[in-house]
Amino acid sequence: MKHIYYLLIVLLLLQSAMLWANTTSSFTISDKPWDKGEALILNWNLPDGYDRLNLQKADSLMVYQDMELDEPLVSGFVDDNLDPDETYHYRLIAYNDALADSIFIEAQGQPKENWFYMHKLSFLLLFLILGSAIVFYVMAARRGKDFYIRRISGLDSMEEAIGRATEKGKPILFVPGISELDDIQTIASLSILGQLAQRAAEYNTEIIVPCRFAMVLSAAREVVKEAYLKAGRPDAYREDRIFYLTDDQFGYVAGIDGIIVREEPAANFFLGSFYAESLILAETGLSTGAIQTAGTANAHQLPFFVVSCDYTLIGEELFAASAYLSRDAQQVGSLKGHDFGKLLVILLIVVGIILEIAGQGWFKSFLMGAGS
Amino acid sequence: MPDLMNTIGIWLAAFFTFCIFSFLYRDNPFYKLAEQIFVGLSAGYGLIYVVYSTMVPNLFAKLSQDFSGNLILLIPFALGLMMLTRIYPKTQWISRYPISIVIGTSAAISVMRSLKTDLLLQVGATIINPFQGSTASEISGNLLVIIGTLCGVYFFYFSKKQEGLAKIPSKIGVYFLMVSFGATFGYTVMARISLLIGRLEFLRKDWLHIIN
Amino acid sequence: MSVNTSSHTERRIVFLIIFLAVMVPLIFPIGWGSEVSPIARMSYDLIDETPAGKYGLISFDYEASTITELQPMAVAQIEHAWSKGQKIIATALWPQGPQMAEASFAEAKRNPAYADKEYGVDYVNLGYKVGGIVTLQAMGSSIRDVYPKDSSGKNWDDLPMLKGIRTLKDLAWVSSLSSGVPGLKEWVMIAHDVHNVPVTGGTTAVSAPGFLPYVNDQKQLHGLLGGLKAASEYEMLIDKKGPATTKMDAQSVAHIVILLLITLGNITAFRRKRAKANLTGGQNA
Amino acid sequence: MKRNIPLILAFVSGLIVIFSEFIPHRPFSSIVDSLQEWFMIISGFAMLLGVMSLLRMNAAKVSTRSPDWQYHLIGIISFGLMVLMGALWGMEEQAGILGQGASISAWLGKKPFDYTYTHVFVPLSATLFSLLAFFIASAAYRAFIIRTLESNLLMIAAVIVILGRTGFGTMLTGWLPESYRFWHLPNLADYIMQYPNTAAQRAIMISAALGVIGSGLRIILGIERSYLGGDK
Repeated sequence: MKHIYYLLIVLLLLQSAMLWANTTSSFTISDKPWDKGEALILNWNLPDGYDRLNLQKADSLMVYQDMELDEPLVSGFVDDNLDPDETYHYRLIAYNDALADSIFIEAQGQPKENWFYMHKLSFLLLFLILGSAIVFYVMAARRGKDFYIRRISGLDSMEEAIGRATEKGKPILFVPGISELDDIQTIASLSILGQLAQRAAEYNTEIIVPCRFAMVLSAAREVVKEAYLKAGRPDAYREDRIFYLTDDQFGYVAGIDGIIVREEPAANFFLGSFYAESLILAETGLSTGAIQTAGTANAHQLPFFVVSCDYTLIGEELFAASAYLSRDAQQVGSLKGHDFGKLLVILLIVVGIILEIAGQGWFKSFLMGAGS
Repeated sequence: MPDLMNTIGIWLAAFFTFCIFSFLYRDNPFYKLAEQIFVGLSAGYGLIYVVYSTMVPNLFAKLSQDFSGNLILLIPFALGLMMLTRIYPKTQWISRYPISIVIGTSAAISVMRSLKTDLLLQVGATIINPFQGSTASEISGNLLVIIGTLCGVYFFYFSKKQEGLAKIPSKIGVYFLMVSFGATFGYTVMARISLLIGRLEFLRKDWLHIIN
Repeated sequence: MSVNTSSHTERRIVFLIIFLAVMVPLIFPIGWGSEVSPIARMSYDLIDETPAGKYGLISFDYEASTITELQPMAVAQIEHAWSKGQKIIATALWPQGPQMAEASFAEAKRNPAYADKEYGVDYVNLGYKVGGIVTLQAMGSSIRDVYPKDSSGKNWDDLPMLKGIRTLKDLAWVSSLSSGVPGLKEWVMIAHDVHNVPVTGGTTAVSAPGFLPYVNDQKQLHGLLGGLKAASEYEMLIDKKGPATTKMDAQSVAHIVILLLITLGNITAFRRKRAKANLTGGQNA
Repeated sequence: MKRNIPLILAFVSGLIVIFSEFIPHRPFSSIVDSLQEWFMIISGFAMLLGVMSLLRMNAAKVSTRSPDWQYHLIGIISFGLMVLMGALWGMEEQAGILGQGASISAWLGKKPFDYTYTHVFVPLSATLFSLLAFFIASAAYRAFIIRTLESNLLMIAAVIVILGRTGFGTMLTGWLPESYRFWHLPNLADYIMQYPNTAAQRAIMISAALGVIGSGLRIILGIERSYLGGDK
C-alpha cells in the first residue's frame, strides 16, 4: 500500500515537473535604470490559460497585501515611489477560473540610485553647447575681439532721463522689481542700477532705491556705493536713499506710490521682476509726468508697461542692458553667446518641423526627453 | 463683545478701503495715513510670519528637539548670522559670503529651470507638424505659432543691424508681440474688474448691509 | 506710448465712470444674464429632470479663495433641487468644504420659499473626509461606513432622510464644485465611470477648459458650469437674480464702458491732432 | 581675499547645483531642496536688516521733523504694535510668549494679531490691488489709439478679446451663420489667445531664458560680480 502512495507522489511530481518545463512561468524584478532609485520594473511570463492576475506586495511585517493598480495587468508593471536600497517582495498570483486553480510566484528586488538621468541627455547636450558658446565668446572678447550690438532704444534714452532729472533738480527713482535676490532678473536689474548710479553720480543727481527684500537692499547698497566710488564721488553717496520698505507686495507698492507723488522723481525706472503691481506703479508715475523706463522678462506684465511707460525693455533686453550700457567686453561677449543660442533655437525648430512633417518623430522625442 | 468688535472691525476695514480709494483723486492725509500704517503693519506681519512659519519650525524647533541629527542646519544658521554683520560697516564684508552662496546656487537653479521649462519645452512645443490640424483655423493657427515664434526669437537677435531684408522677420516679430500684448491686456480686464467687485461687494453687503 | 497727455481731470473722470459702472449694477441688478451655453443647460437639465423625493449629492471641493465663482453655483443648485422637491446630501473632499456647504445652505434658506427646509429631512451636511478617490471608492460600497456621523457629530441613524441611502448608486445625481484635486475628476472616475451615477459639476473659469473633454457622448460629465458666467446662466435658468448675475452684470457694464472709453479716447486724440494741425497751419500762413 | 572667497563660493555652489540636476544619486538628488530651505532661513535672518533700515529711516524723519513726520511716527507705531501682538499672543494656532491669549481672543473674537490682519491689513491690500480696475481703464482710454500699425494691432487685439469675454460680444456676432463660426467674437478671441499670443509669449520666454542662462553662467563664473560691490 505504501508503495502505491510513493508511486503516486513520484508521478505527481513528475507531472508537475513536466508542466513546469512546458510552461516556464517567470517573474523577474529589476531596478529601473537612470533614476533616483524610486522604481522597480516587474516583468512576468505566464503560459496561456490564466484568466486574471493579482499582484501583491509585502508590507513591513512581511504580510502580502493586494496592490492598488490603476491599469490592468498584462505582462509588466512599474512600481514607483519606493525608497532606494530597500528590499521589496512581490507575489504574482494567476487564476484559472475554469479549473478553480491558481499559481503564485514570488520575487524580490531592490531599487538602486543611478548616476545619470538618461532622459536629460538632450538637456545636458544643450546646456554644454550653450555654455561653451557663451564661454567661447567671452574668451574671444577678452582677447580683444570687438562685437557689434544693435541699438536698444529703451537704453539710449537713459542718459536723456538722467539729464532731465538733473535739469529739474529732481531725483531718479529706481525700483529693482519685487523678487528676491534668487531671481536672475533682480541681479540683472542691479547691474543696470550700477551703470545708472554711476551716471547719476557724475551728474550729481540723487537716486532713490526702495527695496522689497533685505538681501536685495544689501546688494543694492553695495552696487550703488561702488558706482559712486567709480565716478570719483564717494562723498555724495547717501545710504539712507536706498532703503527697505516691507516684504508685502502691496505694502511695498503703497510706499512707492507715496514716494512717486511726494518726491515727484523726474525719471522712474522699473526694472526687474514685476507682477500685478506693474500697472499701479506705471500709471502713478505717468500721472506725475516722469520719463518712465520699464523692463521685465515676465511676459504677462509687459503689456501694462508698454501702454504706460515711455520705454520698455522686453524680455531678454533686460538681460542685455548691462552689457549694452557698460560695453564691458566680457558682458558683450556673453551677449554674443545668447545670440548664438537664438540661432540654434531657430535651427532646432526648423529642422524639427521638417522632420515632423516627414513623419520622423524621434528628433522631437529625443529633445523633449520622452521615453523616460 | 466679539460681535461689537467685529462690527468695529468692519468699520475699520471700510475706513481703510476709502483711504486707499482716495488716492485716485490725489495724494491726501488719509492716503498718507493708510500708506504708513500699511507699510508698518505689513513689515511687522512679515517679520512675525517668518518667525512662526520658517524660523521656528525649520530651524529652531529642529535644533532644539534633535540637535545632533540636524547639525547640517548650523550652516544656514551661521550664514544667516553672517548676514547680520552688515549692521556694522567694519564687518559688512562678511555678509558677502552668504550672499555669494545664495546667488551662486540660485543662479544655477535659474539656469537649469529656464533651460528646461522656458527653452527646451517651448522649443519642443513649437516642433509640430502644422498640417496635422483638422480644421482650417487649426492649421492656420499652427502656422502662425511657428512663424510668430521664429520671428519673435529673431527680433531679440542683437548682433546684426536690423535693416534691409533682416528687418522683415524682426518687424513681423514685433507685430506678434503687439497682438499678444493687446490680447493679454484685454484678457486681464475681467480679473481686474473682479477685484473691484470684491471690494464694492464688501462695502455694500458687509458694511452697509444693502441686500437686493 | 502715451499719446494723449490726458489731464488729471480726465483721469479722474475715467476713474469715476469705472467706479459707477461697477457699483450701480451691484446695487441695482439689471439681470441681463447672457446666452445660456448648451453645456450649462445640460447641467441644469440633470437636476430639472430628476423626480421629487430623489437624492442629489453636492460635493464641496473648494475653499474660501474660489468662493466668488463657486458659491453662487452651490446656492443655485440647492435652490433648484429644493424647488423640485429633492433632498440634498453635502459632502466635501476639501477640509474647508463643510463650512462652504453650511454657508451655501444658509444662503439658500434666506430665500423665503425655502426658509422651512429642515436639516436632516431636506438636507444634510456630512462633512469632510480625507483620502480623495479612495474615500469615493469606499462610498461606492457604503456611504454610511465612510460617514458614520455628520459634520456636527450627529449619528447617521438620527438623520431621517438618510434611511433610503446605502451607496452612491442610490443617488440621482452628483455635483462636484471643484477648484482642484481631489474634486470633479475623481467623482467622474468613480461615481460615473464605475457606478454609472450621472455627474455634473462646476469649476473656476480658468480650469473649465480642462474638463470639457469629459462632456462627451458617454456623458462622463452631464454638463459643466465654468466660472461666474456659467453661474449667472444657471441663475437665469432658475429665474433668480442671484449674486452671479449681479456680478456678471457689473462685469459686462464695465467691459462695455471700457470699450466706450477707448472709442472716446480715439475721438479726443483725433480732435487734438486736428487742432494741432490747424494751429501749425495758422503759423505757417 | 574679501572678494575672491565669495567668488569661489558662488562658483562651487553653482557647480554643485548643476551637477545635481543630472545625477539621481545621493547626496546630489536632495541637494536643491535643502539649499532652498537654507535660503529661506538666511533670508529670514536678513529680514532683521530690512526692519532696521525701515525703522532707522522713519526714526530719522521723525527726529528731524521732516515733512509728514507724523505719518512716519504712525508707521513706526503700527510696526511695533503688530510685532508686539504677534510676539505676545502668537498668530492663528501658534502660541506667543503669553500663550494663546484665550481671554483677549474671546473679547476680540480673534487673536489681536489676526484681528488686525483681517480688519486692517487685508482690506488695505485688497483695495490697493483693486486700484488696478481703475488704472486698466485709464490706460485703455489713453493708450489704445489708432496711430501706427503696431499700436493698431495692440488696440484691435485688445478690443476683440474684451468683446469676446462678455455676453455683449456673443450678441454682436451671434447672428452670423454657423459656417462663419470662426468669426464669432468669442471664438476669434480664443483664436488670438491660443495662436498669435502663444507665439509671442513663447518667443519672449525662449529669448529671456537665453538671457537667464547667460547671466547665470556669468555669475557662476565670476564675470558678473556687481552684486558684491567694490573691493574694499
